[in-house]
Amino acid sequence: MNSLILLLILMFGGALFAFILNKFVPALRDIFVVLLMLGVSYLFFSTGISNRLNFDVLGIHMQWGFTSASYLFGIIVVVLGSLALIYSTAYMKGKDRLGYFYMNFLFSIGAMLGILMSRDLISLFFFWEIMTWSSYFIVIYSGNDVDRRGLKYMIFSAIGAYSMLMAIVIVNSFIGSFLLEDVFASIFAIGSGYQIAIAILLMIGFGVKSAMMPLHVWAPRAYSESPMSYTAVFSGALSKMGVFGFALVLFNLVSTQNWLINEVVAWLAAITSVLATFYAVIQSDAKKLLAYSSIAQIGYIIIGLASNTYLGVMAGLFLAVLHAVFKSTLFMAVGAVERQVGTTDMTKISGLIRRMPWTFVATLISIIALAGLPPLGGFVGKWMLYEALITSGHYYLVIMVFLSSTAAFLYSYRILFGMFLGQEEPEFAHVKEAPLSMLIPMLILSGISVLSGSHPGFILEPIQSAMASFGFQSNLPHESWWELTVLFNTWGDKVALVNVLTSIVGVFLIALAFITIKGYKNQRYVTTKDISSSGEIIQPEDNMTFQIDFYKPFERAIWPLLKRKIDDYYTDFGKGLEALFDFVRRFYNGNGQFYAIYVMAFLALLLIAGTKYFGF
Amino acid sequence: MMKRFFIFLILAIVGYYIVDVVSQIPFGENRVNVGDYYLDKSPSELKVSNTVTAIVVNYRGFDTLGEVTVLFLAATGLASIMFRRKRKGEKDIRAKKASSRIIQIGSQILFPIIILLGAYVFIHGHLSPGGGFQGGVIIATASLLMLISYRKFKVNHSTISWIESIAGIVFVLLGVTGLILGKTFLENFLPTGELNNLLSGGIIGIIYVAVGFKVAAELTGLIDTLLLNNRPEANKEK
Amino acid sequence: MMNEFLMISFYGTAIALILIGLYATLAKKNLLKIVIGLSIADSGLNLLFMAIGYVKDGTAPIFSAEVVGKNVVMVDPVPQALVLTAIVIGFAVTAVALSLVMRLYRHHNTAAIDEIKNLKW
Amino acid sequence: MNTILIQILGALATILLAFIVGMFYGGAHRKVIARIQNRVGPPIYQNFIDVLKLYSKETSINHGVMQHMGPVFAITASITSLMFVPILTDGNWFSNLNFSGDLVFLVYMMVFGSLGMALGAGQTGNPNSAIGVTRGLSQMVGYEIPFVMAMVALMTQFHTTSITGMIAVQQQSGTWLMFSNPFAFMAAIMAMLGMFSYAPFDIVTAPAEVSSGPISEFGGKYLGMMMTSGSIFAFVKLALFVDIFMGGASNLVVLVIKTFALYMIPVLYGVISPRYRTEQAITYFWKWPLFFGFIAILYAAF
Amino acid sequence: MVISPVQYIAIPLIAAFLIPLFGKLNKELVRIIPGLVLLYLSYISVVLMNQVISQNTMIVEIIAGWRPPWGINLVFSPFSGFLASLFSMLGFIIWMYTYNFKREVEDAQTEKFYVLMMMLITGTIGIVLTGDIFNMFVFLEITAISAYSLTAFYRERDGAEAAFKYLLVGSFASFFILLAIVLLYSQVGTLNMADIAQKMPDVNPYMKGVILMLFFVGFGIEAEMFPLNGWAPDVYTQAPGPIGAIFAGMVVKAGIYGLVRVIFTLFDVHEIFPLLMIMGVITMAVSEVIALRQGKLKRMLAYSSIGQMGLVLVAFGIGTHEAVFAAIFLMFNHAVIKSLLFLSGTYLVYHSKEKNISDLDGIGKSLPFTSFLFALGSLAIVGLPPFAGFWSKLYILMAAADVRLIAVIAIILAVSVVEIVYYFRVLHRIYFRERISTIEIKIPSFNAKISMLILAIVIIVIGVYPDLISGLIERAATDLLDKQHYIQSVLSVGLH
Repeated sequence: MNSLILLLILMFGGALFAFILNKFVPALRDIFVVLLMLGVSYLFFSTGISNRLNFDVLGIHMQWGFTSASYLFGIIVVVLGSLALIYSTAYMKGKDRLGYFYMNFLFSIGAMLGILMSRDLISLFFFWEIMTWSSYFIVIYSGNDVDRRGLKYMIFSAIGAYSMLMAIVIVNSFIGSFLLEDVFASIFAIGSGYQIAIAILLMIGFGVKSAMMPLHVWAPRAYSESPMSYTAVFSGALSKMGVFGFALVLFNLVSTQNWLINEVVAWLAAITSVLATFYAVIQSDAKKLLAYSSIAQIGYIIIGLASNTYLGVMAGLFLAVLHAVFKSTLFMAVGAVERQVGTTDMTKISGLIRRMPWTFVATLISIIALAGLPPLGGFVGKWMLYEALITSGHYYLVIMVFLSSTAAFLYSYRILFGMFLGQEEPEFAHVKEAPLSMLIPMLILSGISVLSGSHPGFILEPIQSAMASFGFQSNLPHESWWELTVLFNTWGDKVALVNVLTSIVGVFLIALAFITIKGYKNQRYVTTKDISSSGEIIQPEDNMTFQIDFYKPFERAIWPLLKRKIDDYYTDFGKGLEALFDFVRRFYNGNGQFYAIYVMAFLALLLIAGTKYFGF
Repeated sequence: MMKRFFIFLILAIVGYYIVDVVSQIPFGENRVNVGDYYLDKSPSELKVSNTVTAIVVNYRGFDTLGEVTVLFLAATGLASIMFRRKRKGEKDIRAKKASSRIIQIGSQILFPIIILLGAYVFIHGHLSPGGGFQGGVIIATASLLMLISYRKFKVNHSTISWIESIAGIVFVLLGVTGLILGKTFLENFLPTGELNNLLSGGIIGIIYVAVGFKVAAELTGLIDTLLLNNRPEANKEK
Repeated sequence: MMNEFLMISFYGTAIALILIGLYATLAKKNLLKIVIGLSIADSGLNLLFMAIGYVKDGTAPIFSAEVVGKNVVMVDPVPQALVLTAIVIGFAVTAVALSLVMRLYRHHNTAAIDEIKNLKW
Repeated sequence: MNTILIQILGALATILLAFIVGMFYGGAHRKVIARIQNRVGPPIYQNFIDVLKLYSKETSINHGVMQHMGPVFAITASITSLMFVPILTDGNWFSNLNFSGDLVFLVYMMVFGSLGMALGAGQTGNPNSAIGVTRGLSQMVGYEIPFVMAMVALMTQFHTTSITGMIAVQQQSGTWLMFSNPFAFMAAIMAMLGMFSYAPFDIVTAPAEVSSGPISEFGGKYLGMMMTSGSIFAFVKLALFVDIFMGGASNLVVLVIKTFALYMIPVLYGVISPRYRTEQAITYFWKWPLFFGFIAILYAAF
Repeated sequence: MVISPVQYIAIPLIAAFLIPLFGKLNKELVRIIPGLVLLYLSYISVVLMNQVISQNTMIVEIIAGWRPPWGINLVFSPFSGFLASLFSMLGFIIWMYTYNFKREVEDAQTEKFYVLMMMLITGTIGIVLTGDIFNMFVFLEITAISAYSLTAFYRERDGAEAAFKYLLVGSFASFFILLAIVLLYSQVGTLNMADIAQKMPDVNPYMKGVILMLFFVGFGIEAEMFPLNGWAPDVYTQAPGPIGAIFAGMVVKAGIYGLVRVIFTLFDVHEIFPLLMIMGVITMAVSEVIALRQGKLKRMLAYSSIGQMGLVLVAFGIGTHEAVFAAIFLMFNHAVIKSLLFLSGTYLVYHSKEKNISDLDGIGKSLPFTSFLFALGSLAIVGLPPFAGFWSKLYILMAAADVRLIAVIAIILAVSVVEIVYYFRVLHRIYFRERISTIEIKIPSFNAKISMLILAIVIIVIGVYPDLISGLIERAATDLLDKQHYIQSVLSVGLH
């Protein structure tokens, strides 16, 4: 059997089996899902990209197989999927409806692999929808406020998916084939109006999943209220499917004459990243904060792709990979806090650093990567992005990105401070470090973040081959991945990552030694209640925690932007629609005679119209 | 008022078109159609003098089977719609008070005659105007007469359903027999006899007799059901 | 002349019946009247069909002993057969309708159709 | 082998230079303000005394490992930034690592320090520290944007993102960039006012109210390190501005003159201005500086 | 006895007449006989379908020995045969569901219920099989009368009201159809559909137009076209649950069959296609929109069903081969899926008086199996892969795209979003609310579970492997569009 089919059968069959297993032998469930996922990962890595599978369904020719581009995203999916499943064995312990959870979890991972292996639009859409509803079922897993939150996700996904479907059928009507290669080959032969319409419709579809403004309103709550072990995949891998789709559209379906599309997409993404960052800054729930942050980060990725330059695309893809890594670490860390403490509301928790040190380390590393500070991987991506934008003349775009990523420092600090730093309140004294099966995935992912900062080659190598499939030929000196440490922009300016790392680490170690060697042993720890307070003595019950209205001044400064959320417009629109629908409903007024009159009136109309217009 | 005017308007439009269309149909002309074939074949091949009967029972016998079914369903449906749990000690009462003596005796006299007439009509359906439906309806009027004359005239629903079922089964089985004999459904498999003879037309006569019984039984049952439930005190039921 | 008179009277009556029936069905409030209207419209239709099947100077399509062998004009038998079916069907529908009217009357204590509106929207 | 040794020596010399110059400028700052306010003020070398005193102190308490690491982060950031800024245009002595990083990198590296300091401040649990940090970060969002706009304008104008590249441009054309693109210079200078966090943008430390903001819980070596880091940073910023806008410096004397001239701008501006609240500061930076930056980019691009 | 299409009619009729007799022998026989009959019909469906497909012909059966156009004939073509098979198999599944349904109803009523139910199914099969236009009318009436009676079956509901509305509008339908037949007969002098089709070009266009409009309205009522469908939601709501499934699965389909047979085969006027499509779009949009605002489960399902029928009309209105294929596929899918929804939904609101959606709160815990199947049906009906509904929707869209009906595509998709909203709202209530209502819960009987499970399996299997059935549908579409072949096959039968 073809390993592609085997892959899907394993995933989907395994998902169903997990559901059944949970009914009868719940003890084996966790082991089963983890082993299944590891097996699938193995299968995935052994599949390779040359494998092609052709078949016909309903007279539609379909093709499956990985390309180097989809393989790159596939790596994200399987790695994150495996780690998140390992994580969730501990995270989900003791919750109910686990069969339901794992089934949909595996379904969505399977569907993502399906999307990636689709070489035709129909199977792409097919798996896309499976991914949508399976993720939707996990989004509503927690069960509170399902009607608003879940529906919002579903409505927007449906709008996206259906505009995609519309584009797909229109493409087919012109080209007569759903195969991606055929579509790519002949898309520019069709009228440019349709061409643009198709691109826009497809991008609406992918834009919803990647939570681009103004289609993002589902995302914050969907991300924040799913179980964190899934959100790690959701934000890390699932939203990348939208990115993958954007890549397909931007590089293959938008002709270079239509530079305006690229421009518009990039600006939308930029606005997304700025606004989402601002929203993130004013959140006080760690999960929501990260959710908005995800939206913002995907904005960067899409800006990179839309810049349509070699460096920009590379930056976009690199950030996509890296975002998957650090954002899922962060979600996992927040999940760990949630599990150990019971809440992620940062106005309620503080000072966990000494209780959960390893979680803090993972968070810190990921935050540094997220903020794009050297010497971690985030910086590499950001640097490439900026250079790409500057050298390709997107001056104002780069300002937007800068604004967004500078403001990102605010929430980066917020999340570190909110959960781990600050006053160590006695109520958290009993909190313990998260179990090992939760820590290990986080630390592994943190390790990737660290390594990618100085030796990004192991990510850039697959990205380069992916880009080759998009038509971007590599201009980096081709060496082994560990030698790929110096990045150039098109003007020849460079950054030498190893030098950066050496200098930072060197100075850091010297300074640390300087401050530590003499006297650190004699230092003693004092509680955070013992602080300078203008002479007053702080009692244990005094609230010295500063968490509420953390960034109030900033909030005041950006007030005009927050006055009315995009969400509200949708709500108003929905309400208007419902009123209209209620009006339509009055047509069926309950009186049977009226129905008969409708019939006669319709007949009369038809007779008039029929003789007048239908040419009888 | 608005509504009424609107209805007038609609009916005027529809009426205009119906008139317009119908007036284009030439009246009284002999058009070439399937009817000619029936007029041609019915006396010669089927030996049935009443062509309408030949059409109803043979050429378009399938319609008639459907028609019988419709009646059967109407009876069944009606019974199901009117079905009501009987209260304890409740008796079947149809009219508030008994009819006058004159009516009672008159009905008694007329009853057998009407039944006889009905039977004649459906037995001679293939020879003269009339047939199973007509005969059946005539017989049903006889029972209607009795039902309105006598307070306690009882229609035995069990008998009626026996008659109904057997007559219906006879009809279908006659059709299926044709099928079994290698012909088509409802095809005549009996000798056709002589034109204008009582024993002519093959299965047509038998079918019409069955139809007659069936219609009579169904209509009787139908009327009875409607009357049975039409009691003033039943109105209070909610 | 005679033929035209017949045509106008047959067709006219039939269409008039149809329209009267339809009007009653659409405009009358009483359930029973509505049912009656349906019946009238049906009758009009049946009459129309019969009229369409008429052949000038035709006799009934029965080959009785007097007719056999002679060259007589007969009316089209098909409409007659079909009308027979249509009548029976109309009867059946009327019966069901009446039973429904009875049940509605019992349930709602009214026979006005615009007051029976439990099901709407 | 030899080059590495020279480089390390050079680096050390740079650090020393930055430290000394930064410290003196700090003293000069205090002196200038005192003179304007008609006070005598501390001696110009007062900061040296302070630092020496702090370093010689023994720290006996901390609130956790991040408080320990915070100053280290800060000084790492400042020294590393310094490493990537060309101090003198000629000679190999102070070039350090500037070939391996460019302006974008430098901008990020400079943020690193404030984040480290913020982490350290956070661990102490003092609400004043956290308040200071939030103010500082918020304000940073304000001034960073016009600054970056100025940088982008220059980068696009001269098609280089490296500092050495910019110096080379100035040397070739003979005009300073502050004249080639005055709008960018305006934007950058106004942003620089914020960068130094002197009055009127000193709400971060808000000396009068919140007991010195982020560093309120630090003492001893920690505070000394913070001060060192601050001094070096001041020098880094000044050197950077000199490199970019004022054609760099061919020897130390020119460097000192140029940097001191530049340094006096925020100092003097602060003396004459009342303090802004945080949101006022942000909106200040997002008005005129942003406008200048905008124009600068337009000017550069077309 | 050779298996022939007439058995579709004859066998149930015998059974229907026999049931009252057997009812006197044994009460259980009343319940079992319809099942046996429908099982037999399913069996002959398989045999006949196999014959039709493998020999690439259509079976034309003469009744009463007179070949067309003089006698009545049954046409088991790929299209009508497909629908007849669908109806009989679905009928069997629904019978299985009803077997233990409402045991507390009196025996006398049970007997009538089963007779009427079986005849309802037979009527719909008759409509699709017959080759004679007047015969179709008769079968329509059989269907209608059983439907009226079944709608008013429960005394404690407002069934009579719904039935009366249905009867009123339904009488208009039969009136118009009969009028159309009368006028048609006056023009072509025949009632056989193939013969009519052959002679149709000679009819003057004005006459043709009026007749077609009458047919359009008449069958439009049965097909639940927009301004004509006032009766439909009430009927779906008030009829017993499984009967609702039959309505959605078969009766409407038969109405649509009549409509398209008349339009495609009898008249073959392409000018009507836009009208069909516009009406379909309006029907779909209006009813889905209303469904969104429903508070009652069955009424919501009813409007949803009407909406889907609108979609079918759209597809037929596009009129290309691909579109017809899609339409038939959708008819199949809708029959299966909506039946599943009605069957499972019935148990979800079994004892609820008002059948409010709010009564479903938290029922997922009490009725896990039924709720699950309902959820599955909901996912399928809105066209989410990998369920059956997806492919038909896809094909409709493809067909619409091929003729560049972009606006229609947009409307269909927008309406699908609405559909998603209201179905998912119900699912939310089922699974994510706390149960507060005190209404007693009825656990489905074993046979009901099996029947629902079969439907669910069909949905999934067709969804994953649509080619299982696409061959049949492909042939059916070809058959519907190939008017000449139909005429030839029917009129040449029995010539030698």
